[in-house]
Amino acid sequence: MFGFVVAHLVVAVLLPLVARRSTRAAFMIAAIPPAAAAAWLLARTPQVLAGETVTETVSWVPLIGLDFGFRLDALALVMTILVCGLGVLVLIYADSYFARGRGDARRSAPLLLAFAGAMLGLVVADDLTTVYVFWELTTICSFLLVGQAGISRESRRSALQALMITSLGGLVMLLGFVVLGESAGTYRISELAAHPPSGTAVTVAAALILVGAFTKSAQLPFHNWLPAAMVAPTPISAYLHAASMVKAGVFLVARLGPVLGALPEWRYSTVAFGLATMLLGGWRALHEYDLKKLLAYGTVSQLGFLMVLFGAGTHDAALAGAAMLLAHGLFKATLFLVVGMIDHQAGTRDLRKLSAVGARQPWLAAVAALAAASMAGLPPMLGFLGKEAAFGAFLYGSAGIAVDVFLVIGSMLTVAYSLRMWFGAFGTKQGIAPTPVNPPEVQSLIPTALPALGGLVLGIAYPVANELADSYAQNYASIGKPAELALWHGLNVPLALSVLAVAGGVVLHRQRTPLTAWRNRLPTPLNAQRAYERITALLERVAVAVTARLQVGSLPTYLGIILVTVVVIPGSALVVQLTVPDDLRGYDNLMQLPLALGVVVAALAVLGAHRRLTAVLLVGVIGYGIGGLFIVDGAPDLALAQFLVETLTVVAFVFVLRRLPERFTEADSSKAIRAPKAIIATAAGLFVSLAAIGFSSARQAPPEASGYFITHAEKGAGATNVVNAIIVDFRAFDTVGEIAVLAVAATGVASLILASRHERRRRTQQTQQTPQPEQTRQPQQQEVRK
Amino acid sequence: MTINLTIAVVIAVLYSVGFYLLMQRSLMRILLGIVVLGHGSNLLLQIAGGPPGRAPMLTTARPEEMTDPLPQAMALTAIVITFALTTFLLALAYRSWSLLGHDEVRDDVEDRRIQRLEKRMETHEDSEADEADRDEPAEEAAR
Amino acid sequence: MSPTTTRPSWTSWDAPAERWLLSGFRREGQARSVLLELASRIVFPTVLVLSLYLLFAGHDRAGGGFSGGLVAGQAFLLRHLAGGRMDDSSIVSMRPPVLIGSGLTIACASAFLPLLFGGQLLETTIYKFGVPLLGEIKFVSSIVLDTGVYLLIVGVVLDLLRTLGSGIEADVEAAARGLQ
Amino acid sequence: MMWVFAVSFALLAVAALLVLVRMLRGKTTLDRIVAVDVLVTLLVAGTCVGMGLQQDGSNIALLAAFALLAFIGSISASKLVEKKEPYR
Amino acid sequence: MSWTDVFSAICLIGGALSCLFGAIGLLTFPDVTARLQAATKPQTLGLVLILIGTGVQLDLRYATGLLLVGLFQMLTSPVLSQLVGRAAYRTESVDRSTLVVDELGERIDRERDVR
Amino acid sequence: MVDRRPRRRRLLRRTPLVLWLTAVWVLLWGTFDVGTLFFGLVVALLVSVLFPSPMIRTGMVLRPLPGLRLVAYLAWDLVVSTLRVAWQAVRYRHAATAGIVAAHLSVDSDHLIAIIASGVTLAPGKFVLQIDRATSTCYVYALGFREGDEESVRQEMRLLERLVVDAVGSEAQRELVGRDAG
Amino acid sequence: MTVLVALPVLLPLAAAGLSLALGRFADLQRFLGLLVLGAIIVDAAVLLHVSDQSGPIVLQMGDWPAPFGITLIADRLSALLLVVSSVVTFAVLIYSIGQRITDYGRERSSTTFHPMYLMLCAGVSLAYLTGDLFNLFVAFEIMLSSSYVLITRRTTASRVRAGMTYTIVSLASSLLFITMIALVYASTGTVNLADLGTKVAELPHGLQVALALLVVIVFGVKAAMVPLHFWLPDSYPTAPAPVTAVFAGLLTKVGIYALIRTQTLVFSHAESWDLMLGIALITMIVGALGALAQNDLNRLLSFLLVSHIGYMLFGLGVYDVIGLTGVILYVVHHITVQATLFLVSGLITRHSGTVALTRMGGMAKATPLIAVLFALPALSLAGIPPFSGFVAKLALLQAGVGSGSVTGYAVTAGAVLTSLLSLYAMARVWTRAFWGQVKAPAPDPDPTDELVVGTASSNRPMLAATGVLVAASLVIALVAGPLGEIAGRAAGDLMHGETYRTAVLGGGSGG
Ligand code: NA
Ligand code: NA
Repeated sequence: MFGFVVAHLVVAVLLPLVARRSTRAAFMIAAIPPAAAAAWLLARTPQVLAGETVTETVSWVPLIGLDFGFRLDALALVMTILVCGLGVLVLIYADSYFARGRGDARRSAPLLLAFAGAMLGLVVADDLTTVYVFWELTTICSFLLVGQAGISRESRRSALQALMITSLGGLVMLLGFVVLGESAGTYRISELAAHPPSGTAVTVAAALILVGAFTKSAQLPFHNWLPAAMVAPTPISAYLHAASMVKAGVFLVARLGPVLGALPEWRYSTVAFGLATMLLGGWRALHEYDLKKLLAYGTVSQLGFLMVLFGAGTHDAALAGAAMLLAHGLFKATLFLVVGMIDHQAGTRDLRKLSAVGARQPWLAAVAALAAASMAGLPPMLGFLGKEAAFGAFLYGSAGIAVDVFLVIGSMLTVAYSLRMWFGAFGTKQGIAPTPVNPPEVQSLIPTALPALGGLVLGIAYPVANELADSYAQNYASIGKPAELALWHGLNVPLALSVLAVAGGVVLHRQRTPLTAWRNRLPTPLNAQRAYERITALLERVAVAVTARLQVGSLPTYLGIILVTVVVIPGSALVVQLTVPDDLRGYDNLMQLPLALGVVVAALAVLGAHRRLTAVLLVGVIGYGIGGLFIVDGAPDLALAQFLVETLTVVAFVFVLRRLPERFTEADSSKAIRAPKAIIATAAGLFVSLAAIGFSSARQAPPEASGYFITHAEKGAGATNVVNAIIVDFRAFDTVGEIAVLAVAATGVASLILASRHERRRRTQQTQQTPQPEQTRQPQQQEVRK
Repeated sequence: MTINLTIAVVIAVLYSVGFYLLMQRSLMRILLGIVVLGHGSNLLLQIAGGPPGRAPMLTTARPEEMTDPLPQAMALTAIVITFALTTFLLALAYRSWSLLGHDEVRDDVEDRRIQRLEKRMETHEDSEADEADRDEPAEEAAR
Repeated sequence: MSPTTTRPSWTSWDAPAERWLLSGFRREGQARSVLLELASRIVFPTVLVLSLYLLFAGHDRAGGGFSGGLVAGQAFLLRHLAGGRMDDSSIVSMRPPVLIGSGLTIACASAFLPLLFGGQLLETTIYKFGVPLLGEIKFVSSIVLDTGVYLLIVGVVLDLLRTLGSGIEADVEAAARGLQ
Repeated sequence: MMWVFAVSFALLAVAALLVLVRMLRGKTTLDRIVAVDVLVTLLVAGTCVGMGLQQDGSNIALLAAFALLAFIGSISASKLVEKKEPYR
Repeated sequence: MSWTDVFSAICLIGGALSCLFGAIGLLTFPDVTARLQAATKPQTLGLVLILIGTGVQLDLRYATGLLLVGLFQMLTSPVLSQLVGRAAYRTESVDRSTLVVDELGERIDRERDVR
Repeated sequence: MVDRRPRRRRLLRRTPLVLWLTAVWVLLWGTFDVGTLFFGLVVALLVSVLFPSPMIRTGMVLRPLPGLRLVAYLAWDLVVSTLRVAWQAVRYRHAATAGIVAAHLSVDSDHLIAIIASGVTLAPGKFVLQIDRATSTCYVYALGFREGDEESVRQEMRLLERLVVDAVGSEAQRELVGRDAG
Repeated sequence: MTVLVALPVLLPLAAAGLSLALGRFADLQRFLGLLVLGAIIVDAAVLLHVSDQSGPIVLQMGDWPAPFGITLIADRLSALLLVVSSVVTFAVLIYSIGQRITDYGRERSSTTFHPMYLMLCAGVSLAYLTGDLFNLFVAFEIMLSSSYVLITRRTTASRVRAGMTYTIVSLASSLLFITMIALVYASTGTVNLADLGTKVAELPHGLQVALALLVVIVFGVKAAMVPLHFWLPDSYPTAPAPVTAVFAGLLTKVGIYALIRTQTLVFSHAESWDLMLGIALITMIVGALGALAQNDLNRLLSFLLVSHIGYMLFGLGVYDVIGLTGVILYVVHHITVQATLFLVSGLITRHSGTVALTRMGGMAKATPLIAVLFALPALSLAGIPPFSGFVAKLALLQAGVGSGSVTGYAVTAGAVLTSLLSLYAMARVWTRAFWGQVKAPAPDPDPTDELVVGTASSNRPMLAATGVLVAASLVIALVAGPLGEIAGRAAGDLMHGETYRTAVLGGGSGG
């Protein structure tokens, strides 16, 4: 399985090379890997149905449990049919949909293939980290596919919205995975399912994971990215936003149902959010005029439905879920592709502008009708099987009844928008001129028709569908006798509910005009799109506000903050520890006193100096004073260096002062900021001083290193001056580094100072190169002189 | 091995003065602050070896009366490095002066721009949605 | 006295009549001083000798390549103060970057040198040999490192003179000419 | 002999502090330059006395270097003053 | 105390006193040029005396170096005096009220009038 | 007066410098043996060859006895002047007066003028504020100057000039100074 | 054998010296630089292999035993970082040569760039390899001083301020570093890191804490941890792309490295470290928010850099094997990716003539190669799988979840949020610069700044160098397994300082 996934990705990476020459070839080549994968996986169907599983593990970073674990089971198989099968069809369709050789086509072929690969990896994944890896890959692919060239602002915005919402979910889900994996000690889903973990951590993990599932599957309140993403080219919508990617969330819930389904929190939230989403999506779909938007809200609704089924955690619901999952993929793909063809030919997707398309394109209308029937849950479609099983799955307990009530209402909405969609697209409307359309190409019609036919075939051959769905549903315990998928169970409550749903849907469709009027009068308190925009705007504002307040751009402030940090953090730790050491002396050598006094006075005087040179000279006095202290301390080498360096420093300053103003510029002498600066500086200075006392009093013995240096200097280093021995031998490496710094600094000084010389030279060269009027005249003058 | 009070005071003053100068706008003052801090830290480094004694020269002093040579060697290195960097900063001050006509460290332009943006956002709270997508020229006009 | 009328300013009266230093004739008279030029003529080589003393005496007394180099640098500084721009003079034909670079290279090479004799990086070897008349001579291999340091420091100071010294002077002159 | 060194040190220290006062009071930059020069000379003298005290003269080169340094630093500073300030 | 000690003591204390007087002069004289007299020169004498005083105390081999220090000081201090004094005069830092006679100024004024 | 004699002669002319540098080396080491002397010579030669100064024929001749007399004079002047200035500092303080006197010198060579100016400047109380090299005039600043002291300052300068020329001047210069004095 | 440890330092130093001396021969300078940096890659790889197989390689300089002489030591951590860093420096050198900032157009004198660059490399290598606190200071100074020169080289009026901010803050922190060393020596009498491990433990507890915190601040400034980071976004963005790339890639990481090294070897923490975790959280969030507020691409990247420093502090704060493993992986990943992004930014700037995102557009179409070169590291930075950033992030998240402390959880959540914000920032760069219509180039403040835009007519070497680094980051992801093993072992070494200590103090010059 990993091989197929990699094959997808590798081919996708190389595909741009082909796409540059021929996009048709690119799409055809792109269809090969999913076709091969589908063939291989379908060949494993008997095995899978027999309860065997095909597993595969590719180790990536074992240390952190990051492996590619794959497992082909019934659920994976169902999803594979959708992902690979529809993938092939969409790729074939896309070739005829996109203008050949154009940018969108060149981009889409590799991206669609990469997406298919990621999706394939996701559905066969048996490892939480693997799930996440492919999950995010699909997010990125969808971002690029939705945005395309990002020419329109809307496309950029929608792509960004899809990216942000699904990545938010993905990341939260990752956190959930990590919590789950860390608390269970494994990331392998099959192992987790075999021994479901429990505890608070697991509950937290479940909640986090659900956020991921909800965002990806466009559940309330994260649903809005999905309709917005309809700016994408239709084949992409068909594949990503109907058949495969949006299923990922539902799939995840289905996949982790055996692991986390025992948690009531898991069940309640999936069912509650699912129902809400189902109703909201259906309701919104009833009021859309854009066919794609309509389908998109329909998808939202169906995803809610699926969420309910997979989240419920019972055998019957899971059975219905698996059937509906397959059914939805098949009919929604068809419907999107149909809309794509209409859009392509009619140039509009607005159902108010379309008229008599069905009359001109009967085949297309028929295919669409087939798919819409499945969507509405009419027999003998697969959709009917699923929906009926769903009604049956909740027929116990008061909570179940309540769920069923909502499901029926949701189904009514589904039927209603199915009708609206079909009549909107193909019906003949009064007062509207027939839309000019041509008969569809075969290359696009076949991929469009196949899924719808698939829905029909599976509906009729319901034992096959049952076997597929049941082998997944067996993961759950069933209440009472496990249900089966069948076209006819006899006259029972589910059948009645189905009839009720259809009837209600028809009524809703007929009453659409008053309904719309009523809806327009309703207040719209909750608008997810508005919320998203508000949140991003808030994010911007917070970002700007925080940054504007923190990043003030003022160097003194930055340094002040650093000093405050020094005082506050280590300073407080030090102050706690501080005691007056017993051996604290006033001075060690009387000569220290005048020198110290001189240094202190000069240092304080620097603060008050107005002339630059005065300040420099005072600093020089400090330096010489320090040199004196070095002599007193018995460090002649140091004193010598200090004196030499000090003189050179003064001279260097003087060199530069030749061009600077004599006095300091007093731009920042505002008294208000002087005091805090003084306080900070004093506190920091005191910190260092106290630290010096505290730290030096902590040492009791002279260091062994120095004793070693003293004993080894003459014999080992050939020097009686121990300091020199250290400098050129014991720690000669420091010296090498130190001269490197000197070399760097000198080079830097040269680079800075000579820059103006270079500039001057360049400027004069430029003036010489540009022919001056006088210069051009000169030769003539010379001639005259001759 | 505690350092004595006199030196502690010197260090406190040098560091305080250095830090204070460091927080100024005039590059020359900052530079002097760095030099003063350098003096303070070099003194601290040297004094970290212990109380005064004879120079660590085997020809003229007995080992037990010698000062610790290692901090001296390190302080020497530090002196050189501080010197090197001081001259560099000096050159930078000069370059700044010759490019800008002053030797002050002024505030960052881009940071100022964001502060202006923040002010504008505060005053137009209603138009959040528009500002969410800032790639519009309103901001460029402000530049 | 007639010559006064031809002279621009009394401040340049101090210029010596002879060329005591190699450089210095380019510089304006007002910065010159007979006393300084003559003094630096003597002090300059003396300080160089002092610097070499410090280099060689560093092993046993205060000094070393670093101090030596700095003192030598001060010698050149004196020349600069007395005589003006260094890059107009021919006393040192070496360019400071070359000097710095070779100093650094020598220092690094001295680190590798002991490897050739089976030692460790930066290991010091002490050679003692007797020379007739001169007595016993001690050669400590770390002097090579010290020499590298010395050269580098001299180069650095020369570079500072070239840049902070003459470079800025050139800028001042250019500014006076209105070029900057 | 100890007291001789002590007295010398004391005198030099007092002298240095007086010079420091001049350093602070100015009033011209040249005054300060002179003051710095004198301070260094006093430091050299003090070091010299210290050498006598310790009977260790191995580092006279130090003094030689100091004597030169004060000179060079002061010269460069005074040259700056000469250039900077207005001519008569 | 041996005779050398006495000699050394005289030199040391004399030198230190000389330095102190110089410092007093530096503090009290009215203008730069006058202070210069007090500042740099007594220091020279003081330093030389101290060098001698110390030199007597030390080994001969060390004492020789002190000679060098003295020479350096004598060589450089006049140069510095001249430069600083010159700078003082050029920058009008000389307090004119202290000058009884200024032949240099007179000549400069004369030549300026000629021009 | 730039020296244009052959190389060997020029090397010869460097001898005083080389000797001085060797002496410095030896004094610094403080060890008076052949080795030090040898290396001192090597160093001195190295320095004077690597960093040559222009050769200028000064015609300087060192005469030991007058030389000593000059040194003695300078030393004496140093001590006396120091005391005098100390007195001024204590007695007159801010009221101290001064004068700037032009002293014309007979000699017309950079080095002699420099030596004379240095000699005057070495001692406290007086220094050469400005040299007019073209006319060999030193403008001497004298502290503690009273009305009418001009001539004594000039006289002192002449005395120093004669001492210097006697000590190191060429015969021609001695004659010149003698004639001017006479 | 042990000589190999010193080569990454001494070779570039010597080469820098030669390069300075050879200032007039630009070709020789170039050749020398490439040769030496190439050699270091090989050397570093050998060091990594050997140290991983048979323990740390210790070189006692001058054959003086530790703690007396200076010890250079290549253990797993330092060797690993050395490998990554040397690859980055090599690639960036190619880029620089390609951009021709090395010789600044047609000017003959080109003495500065190559020597400074080599010095920088030497400093970085030394910082990784040294086992001595003071020598670490020297390493920092070599590295920083050359960075000062590089950032201010040929500086223009608009860029000089940035150079000042950078230089002054770095100098201030260097002075704090020296102060810290003085305090360390005053209290322990040693500067050998291995030796310090035992000596510091003998200090009173309060002093230990104060010292540890001071060390955090000293290295924190270099590593740009909030609130010590402000200088970074104000200064890095103005340098030429390759310079910023090396700074962003390496210099901050050296700070992190020093932080890790000292906090593990010298100080002992028994458990996860709440203060550090808190700093990590703030760093991540403040940096990410800063990035969102920017319109200047380089500044945006700089803020992201700050933000992601938070990740590394996070792992250090968790302070267990998995956390440190995460840090090491993150550092390795981030060095490569952050440098790459700045290089790409250079390409973008060169192409669009501006750094303002609002003035860019349509580059995905115009320059698809640059788009790809941007997208991959951008995704990696945002921690999107299967790129290198994800692996490192996952390890950190695991560490955070496993930390068992509330602070740990909070930081873990913050890390997730930061990841999202980083992705948002990157996506915005993408939507603004690469999508949309090509915009007419507006006059930039300093269009003549050749140093930023470059002067070369062909950018093929620049693309190639960037490509090499992108490939390197992919390789990191690909070999994340073995890399993770090494990092895990390195983290184990860090947690149990004995390996290091015996190698330095006990083993003499063995290895
Ligand atoms: Na030394
Ligand atoms: Na530890």
